[in-house]
Amino acid sequence: MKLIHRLEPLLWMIFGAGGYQLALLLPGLVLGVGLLGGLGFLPLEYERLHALASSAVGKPFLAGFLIGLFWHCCHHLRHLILDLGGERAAAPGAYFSYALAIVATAATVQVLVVL
Amino acid sequence: METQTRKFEILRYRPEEQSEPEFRSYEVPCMPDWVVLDALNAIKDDIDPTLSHRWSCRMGVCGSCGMLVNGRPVLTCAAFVRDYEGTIRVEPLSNFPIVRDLVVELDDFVHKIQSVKPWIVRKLEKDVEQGEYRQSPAQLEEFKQFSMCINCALCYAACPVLASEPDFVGPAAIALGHRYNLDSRDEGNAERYDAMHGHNGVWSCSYANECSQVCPKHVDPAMAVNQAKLTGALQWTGILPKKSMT
Amino acid sequence: MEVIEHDILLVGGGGAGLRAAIAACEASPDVSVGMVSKLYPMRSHTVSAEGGAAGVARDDDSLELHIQDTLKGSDYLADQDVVEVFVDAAHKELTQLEHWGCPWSREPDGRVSVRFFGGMSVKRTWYATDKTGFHMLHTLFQTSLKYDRIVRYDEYFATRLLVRDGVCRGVAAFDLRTGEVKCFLGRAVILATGGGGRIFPFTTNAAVKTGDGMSLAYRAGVALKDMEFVQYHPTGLPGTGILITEASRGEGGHLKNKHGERFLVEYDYGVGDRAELGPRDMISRAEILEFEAGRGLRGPYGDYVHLDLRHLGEQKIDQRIPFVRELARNYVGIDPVWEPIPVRPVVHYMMGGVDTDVDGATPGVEGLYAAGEVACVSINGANRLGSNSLPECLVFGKRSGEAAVAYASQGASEGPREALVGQAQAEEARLDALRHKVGGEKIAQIRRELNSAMEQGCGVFREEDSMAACVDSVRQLKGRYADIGIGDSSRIFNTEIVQALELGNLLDVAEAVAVGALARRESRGAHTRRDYPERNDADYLRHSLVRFAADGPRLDYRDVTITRWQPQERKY
Amino acid sequence: MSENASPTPVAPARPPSGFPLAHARYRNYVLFALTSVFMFVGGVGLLLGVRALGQGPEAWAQYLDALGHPAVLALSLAVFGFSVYFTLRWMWIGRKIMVGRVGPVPGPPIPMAGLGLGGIALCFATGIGVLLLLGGVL
Repeated sequence: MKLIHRLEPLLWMIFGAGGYQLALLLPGLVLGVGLLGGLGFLPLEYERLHALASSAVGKPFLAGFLIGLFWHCCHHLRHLILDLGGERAAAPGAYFSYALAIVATAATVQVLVVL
Repeated sequence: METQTRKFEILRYRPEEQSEPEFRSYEVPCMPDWVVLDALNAIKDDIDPTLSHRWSCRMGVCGSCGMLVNGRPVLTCAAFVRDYEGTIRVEPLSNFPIVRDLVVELDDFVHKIQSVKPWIVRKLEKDVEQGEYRQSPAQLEEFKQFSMCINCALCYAACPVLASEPDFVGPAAIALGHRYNLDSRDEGNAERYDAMHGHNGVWSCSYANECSQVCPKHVDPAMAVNQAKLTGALQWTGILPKKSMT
Repeated sequence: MEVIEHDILLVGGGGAGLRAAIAACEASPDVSVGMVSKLYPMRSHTVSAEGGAAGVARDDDSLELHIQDTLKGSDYLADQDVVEVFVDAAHKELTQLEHWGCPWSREPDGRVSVRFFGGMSVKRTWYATDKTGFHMLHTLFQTSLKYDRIVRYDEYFATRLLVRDGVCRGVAAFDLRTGEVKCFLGRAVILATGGGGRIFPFTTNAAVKTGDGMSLAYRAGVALKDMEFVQYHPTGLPGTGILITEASRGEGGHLKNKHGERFLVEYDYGVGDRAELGPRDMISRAEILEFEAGRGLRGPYGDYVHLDLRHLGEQKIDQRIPFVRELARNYVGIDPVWEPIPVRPVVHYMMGGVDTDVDGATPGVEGLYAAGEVACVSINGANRLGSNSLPECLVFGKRSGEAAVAYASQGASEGPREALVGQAQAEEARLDALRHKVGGEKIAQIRRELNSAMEQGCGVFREEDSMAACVDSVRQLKGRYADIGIGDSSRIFNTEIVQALELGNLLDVAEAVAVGALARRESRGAHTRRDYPERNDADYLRHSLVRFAADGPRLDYRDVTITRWQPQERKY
Repeated sequence: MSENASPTPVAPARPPSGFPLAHARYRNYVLFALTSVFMFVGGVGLLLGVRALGQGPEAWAQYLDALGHPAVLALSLAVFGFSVYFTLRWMWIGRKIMVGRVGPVPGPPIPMAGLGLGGIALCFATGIGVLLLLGGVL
C-alpha cells in the first residue's frame, strides 16, 4: 500500500489521460464496432482494419489506448470499491484493482506483439 | 402575520441519558418568514430547553449552524421553513461524531484546516513601512473564490469519501491550501505539499462533486481539490517546480 | 480542579483577540498565550462586518483628515490623544493584514482600493468586496494557526475574572463540551469579547454578543465608560436585523421614502450627490423622523424606507457589494438590481465599554486589559464612524497584546495561587448549583422583557420618563433573574446554562446603558434626547463611568482629553 | 480522527444521509463510478477484436458473428450508454480542472460552460471521425 500511496500522482495522471482518451474515442468505437458492426450496418473489412491496426501508427496507438483504458477503469474501480465497501475495503480494493490492470496490460501487450 | 404549526423531527442525543441518538417530534408554530434555525430557537426558548445546537450570526457567514435538513447539509439560518413540505427532519452534520443533539465534534476538522498551513509563507517578510504587496485584480481573482470558505463543514458532511476514509484532509482544507498556493504573495507551496498531496491528501478524492453542490458560499471545493491534483501531479513529475513563485 | 497556566490569557477570539494573541507572540519569543473563547474563533462576530476598514492610503488623504473626521463623528467625545495614536497606526495595521494574506480589493495597478464611507471626507475605507470583516477574521485566524504558542480553548465560557487585591491573574471558565470548570492562571488577562448589542431586540449583532467581557470587568471593579452611546445603523433588514452595509451608500446607493424622494437631501447632512454619506446617527434619526411624518413605508415589522441600488447596475453591485445582493435575495427575496431593499435603523454597535487607557490597560485592576468593541479607549466618543471599528480591533488588539507582554515580563508576580484557585472553585460550586436551579422564571421570558424595555427606553430618540421606566424595568428584571429555573441539568454541551449566564451579563450591560443614558441630559452623537435636544459641552463634555456596587450602579464622570481640536458644531 | 480520545461519550459519525442511492446526486456519482466496470468490459471486447485481427480473417469473421449475438449486442448497448454518460460527465466536471494555474501568471478567464460544452462537442466530433475511419470513408 505504501508503494501505491507513493505512486498516487502517477496513477492519477494515467487515470486522467485515460479518461480523456476514453471520452474522445470510446463512444465512437463501441458504436462502430459493437453496435453498428455487430448489426452489420458498418462494413468492418478485415484487410483494411488489420493494416490499420498493425501499422507503425496503429500498434502504439492501440497499446496506449487500451492500456490507458484499463488503468483508468481499474483506478476508478478502486474508488468505487472503497465508497461502497468502506475503509476496510481500501487496501484489498486497491490490490485487486491494480492487479486487474496489470493482467489486462499484459494481455494487451501479448495481443499486440502477435498482431 | 399568522403562524402555521409545523412538525419537526429532530435527532436528539444526550449522552448522559441516551445510549444512541433518536428522533423526537416537535410541533412548532412558525411565522411565514422563518428559517429552520428560528424554529430550533423557538423550541429551545418555549418548548424544550434541553435542545442544544450552535448558532450565531444568523446571516450565513459565521458558519455555526450547519445541519442536515431533510437529509441535505445546509445552513439552517438560510433554510426557509416555507420551502419544505410536510415534516421537517433536522439532524446533526453527517461524517462527524455527535457530541450532543445537533452539536458535532469539530476538533478534527479544525486540525485538518491547520494541517495545510493556511497562512502566507515567505522567505523574506516585507516591512509594513514599505507598504502593500502589489497584486493585480487578475491575480486576486485567481484565488478569491477559494478564500470565501466560512468553515461551516457542510462539504465534509456531504463528502462520500470522508464516510469511508475519515482521515481524508477534505474539501475545505484543501481548498484553503490551494487558495494560499494560488496567492501571488505566497511562497509556501513546498511546505504544503505533504499535507495536500500526501497519503490523505487530494488523491483520496474521487470527484463526487458533492462538496461543491452543498457549499453555501459557492466556493467550489471540488474544483480546488482537482486543480490541486493537476498541480500536484505536475510537481511530482518535476514539470512544475514545487516552489512556484511569481 | 484542573489549573491551566499561560503567560497571557485572552478571553475572546475575534478580531481584537486574535490580533492581541499574534502581537503577544511577536513581542516575545517564548511567551505562551491561552485563548479562551466561547466559540471557535472563526465564528466570532468580526466575521459579520461588511463594508470596510479605514486607514489613510491615498495621496489626497492625510492623518490629520482622518483624525478630524473621527473627532467630528464622535461629537467630540473621543479622547484626542488616543485618536491620534489610532489614526497613525490604522493604515499600518491594514497593511500588516495585507502582508498576512487578506484579499483586499485592488486597483488595476495592484494597489489596494479604497471607497467612501459615511462621515469620511475622502475615500479611505479599505475593503475586501463587502465581506471585509469575514476576510480579516479568517486571515487573522489562519495566521494565528502558525503559532504553536497560541493554545486555544475553543468553546470555553469564561464566567469570572480571578482578581486578588486589585490584581487580575486569571479567569475561571467552563468547557462547554464537558461542563468542567477550569482555573486559568496568567500574568495578564486581555478581554476581547465584543459588545453587547443583544440587550436590544432588533440588532445586527450575532447571538453571541451578550456583553460577557463588559460584565466580567464590571464585576471585577472596572468602570464601564460611555455606555449610553449605542449606535443605530440606518440600514438593517426589517425583521431579521441583518446588516446591509454602509458600503451600499458609499458606492452610491440612495435612501428613499414612500414618495420615492431622497429625503436625506432635506436634512442637510451633506450636499447633492453625497447626501447618503452622512454619519450613522444622523441618518438613523432622519429615518425615524420620516416614519413619524408618515413618509415611511409600512411592513409587517413596522415602518421602513427604501435603499435603492438599482441605478448602480448589476455589474457594479456584483463587483463591489455582492454580499448585499446575496443577503437581500436570500433573506427578503429581493434582488437589489431590480428592486429597492427595505431597511430601517437597527442596533449595531456600542461605543461604550470597559474603561481602558491607550494600551488597553484598565484603571483600577492591574494586569487586566481590554480591546475591541468590549473596550472604550475611547476613539468613538458619542458616535463611531463606519469602518473605524475594524482597525480599532487591530490597533488596540495589538497594543494591548504588546502591553500585556511587557507587563508580564517586567516581573509581574504569579499571584497568590491558592486564593485564585479558591475563587475558581467557588465559581465551580456556583455553576453546579445553577445547573440544578429550580425557579419560576424563564430565561427567554426575561430576555424578551429586557429587550423590549431597552427598545422603549433607549432607542434612537430618548426621553426622561421612558428612560426612567427602563431603568426600573431592568432593575426588576435583575430581581426576577435570581429566580430563574434551569430545565437542563446535564454537563455536556449545556447551552441553557450558557444562555442563563449570558442573560446575567446582558442585564449588567443593559443597566449600565440605561443608567448612563438617563443621567446624560443633552443630545450628543447617538444619544439623542427630545427633552434636551442640544449638545451641552459645559456640563457633559465628559465620559460617563458606571461602576458596580452590590446595591446598584454608581455613576461618575471624567473629562475628555482635548489636545489640538476644539469642539465645534457638528455639521456635514 | 482526533488524536485524542473524546472527552465525553459521542455517537459515531453517521454516513451522508441516503448514500449511495437515496438521492439523485449520489446516484449520479455511483453511476459514474460504475462506468468503469462497463468500459472495462468494452475494452476487453475491443482487445478480443484486436486479437482476432491478429489471428486472421476467419477469426475476425467469427468475432463479427459473436458481436451480432443478441446478448452481446445488449451488452454493447449498455457499454455504449455508459461510455456516452462517462463522456458527458467527464468533460463537464473535468472542465474545472483545466483552468488551474499551470505557471505563475494567470491567463484570462475561460467561460466554464463554454469549456465544458466545447469539450463535449469535441468528443462528439471525434466520435464521428472514428466511425468514418472504421467504415473506410477516411
